[in-house]
Amino acid sequence: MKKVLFVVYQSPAGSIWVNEALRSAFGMYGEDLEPAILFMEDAVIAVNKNTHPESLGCLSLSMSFKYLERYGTPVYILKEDLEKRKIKEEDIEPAWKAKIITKEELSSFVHSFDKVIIF
Amino acid sequence: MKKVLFVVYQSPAGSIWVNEALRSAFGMYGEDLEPAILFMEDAVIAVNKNTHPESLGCLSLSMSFKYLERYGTPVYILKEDLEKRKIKEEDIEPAWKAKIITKEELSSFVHSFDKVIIF
Amino acid sequence: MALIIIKKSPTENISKRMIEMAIEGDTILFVQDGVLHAIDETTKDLIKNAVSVFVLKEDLEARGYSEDMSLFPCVNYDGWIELIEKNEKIIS
Amino acid sequence: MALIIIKKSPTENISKRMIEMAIEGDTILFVQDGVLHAIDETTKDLIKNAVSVFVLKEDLEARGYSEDMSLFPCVNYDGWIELIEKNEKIIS
Amino acid sequence: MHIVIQLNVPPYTYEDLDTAIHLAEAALRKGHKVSIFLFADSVLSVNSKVKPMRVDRNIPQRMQELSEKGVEIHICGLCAEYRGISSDNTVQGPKFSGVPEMASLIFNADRYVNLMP
Amino acid sequence: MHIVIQLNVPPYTYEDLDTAIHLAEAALRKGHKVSIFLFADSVLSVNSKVKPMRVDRNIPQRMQELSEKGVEIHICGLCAEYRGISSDNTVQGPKFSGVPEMASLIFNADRYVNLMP
Repeated sequence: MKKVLFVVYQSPAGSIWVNEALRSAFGMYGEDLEPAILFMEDAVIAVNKNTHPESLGCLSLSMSFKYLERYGTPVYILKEDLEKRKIKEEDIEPAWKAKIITKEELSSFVHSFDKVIIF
Repeated sequence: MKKVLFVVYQSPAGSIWVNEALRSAFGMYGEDLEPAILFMEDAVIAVNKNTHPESLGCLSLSMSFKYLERYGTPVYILKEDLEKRKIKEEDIEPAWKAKIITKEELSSFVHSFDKVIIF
Repeated sequence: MALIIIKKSPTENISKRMIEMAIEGDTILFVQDGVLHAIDETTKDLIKNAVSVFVLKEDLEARGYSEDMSLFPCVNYDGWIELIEKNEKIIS
Repeated sequence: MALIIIKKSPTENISKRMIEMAIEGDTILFVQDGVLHAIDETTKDLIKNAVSVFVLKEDLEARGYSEDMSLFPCVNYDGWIELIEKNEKIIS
Repeated sequence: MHIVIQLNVPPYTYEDLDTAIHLAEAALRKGHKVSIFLFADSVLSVNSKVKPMRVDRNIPQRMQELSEKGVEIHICGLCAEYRGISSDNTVQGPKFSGVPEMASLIFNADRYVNLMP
Repeated sequence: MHIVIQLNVPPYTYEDLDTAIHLAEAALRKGHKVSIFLFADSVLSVNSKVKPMRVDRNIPQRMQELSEKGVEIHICGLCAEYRGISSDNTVQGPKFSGVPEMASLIFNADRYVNLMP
């Protein structure tokens, strides 16, 4: 079973990449692949329950997040990036069981995957 | 006579913005407008005579630069950005009579224009 | 007096360079991912005296932040238009 | 062992974050505006021990720099393919 | 007042078209004249062949509606040719122009707002 | 070896298509099988209606030539619909696919190179 990490780093309200990375990740279940998502830099804004791009008329994140829960895709979030953007752990949807990793763990974490695709 | 400053900040080999900003600037001569160009950040790479995006198969800067000389459009370049990217004054085409401005002068410089458009 | 509209995130250098362009009497408006400057204390160090700073409420809230988390006062789109009306010189 | 391909300029945070992802035995290849890391001494401080670093010659030269100005050795497109052949794990 | 908004990046991928639509509507409500200049990849926002998902907004349609409300929409012609956009596949309203019209807008309009790339 | 290159940003505006074309050609010269996966705005690179200036390269034509040389070019279908791209306006060779094909390429190919947005 190959493990594939999708990394998102751009803001979820200013750009489509969070939705596109999640959509790509879910596609992996059609093969013998095990996807996971890492939110870093501005993309951590996506994990805040209060974030609503649809209030700008943009595409909502809710459809992607519904599938995230349904599939139980593992979610990882970079601690320092959350802190810098003032997002607290209680702002994150508990159903995701997101794992918070530190900057120090980042390099060994990304190396635990067979493929790493950055969006 | 309204003065219009076109600021470019992105790399001329990785993106089209230097060519697009120059093309826009030349269009100003059709009206009673006085254009000027400021190169800052990675865009300063464009002023280096040794830069050749066409060697990658990309659109050359030479057509834009030919018009720059023909029209005598004023060219300004940020000193600190040149230095950071190891570009020497002798690497710059002398025919442009480019003026090198410092980071400290930047804010008063941009305020000497009626319109400032950043590409 | 100019209105400087900043749409880029603090993760991109150019956004800081645009903040530094402001002089006394200018107004800075943070929009799009530029609103992230408004929840980052280091932004204050970049802003000169007598520069007014505003944040587009819609873009701030869409990114999960309430007005009281912002270091600077908010305006809505109508307020943005008012800033445009007031400033003939726009840097953006 | 992984090949990390970095295409973004030092003006964007993510490029530094990708340099930090490298561990012993990894190879970093700078391409596109990423080659600007190769003329910036501060890059060396970000690179860990036993990480190999290469620069795509075509992208470096197109931006006005000769090979001898680069802090790291160059490869051409054929060399890039060789790095791809050698590294099953690619971070990009 | 005549307010111009210049756009440079592609619709959907980034937020600029959405920002511009909201800003134009706010300006119209206040009685201003609004023009939009579509430059570089932003010309894709008036492509009539765009088919967004049902749950998503239809940006080309929103642009046509803005045009019906009196917003003048200019398409940079050379940018359009580079992106396969012609009169065959644009929504009704926007017109093809170019850098001379950009100059004319900069010269004649009261305000020029650029959303940089 | 089977090498896949994924692209995400628009042609001409940024360098990625040029990078990918050079890289694909180098891989072909070494006898590798090459596939290109066009995602997001990179789907514009196979638009047959693109008309670049004469002094500039014709990227859609270059893509068709790559395809003739045996490079498999995949277009993300949903991305294409969002950008007005359909079988009516694509060069010959590339085929419409989607995320399932992306998964299949990731699973089956030897190498997967992404040029991030």
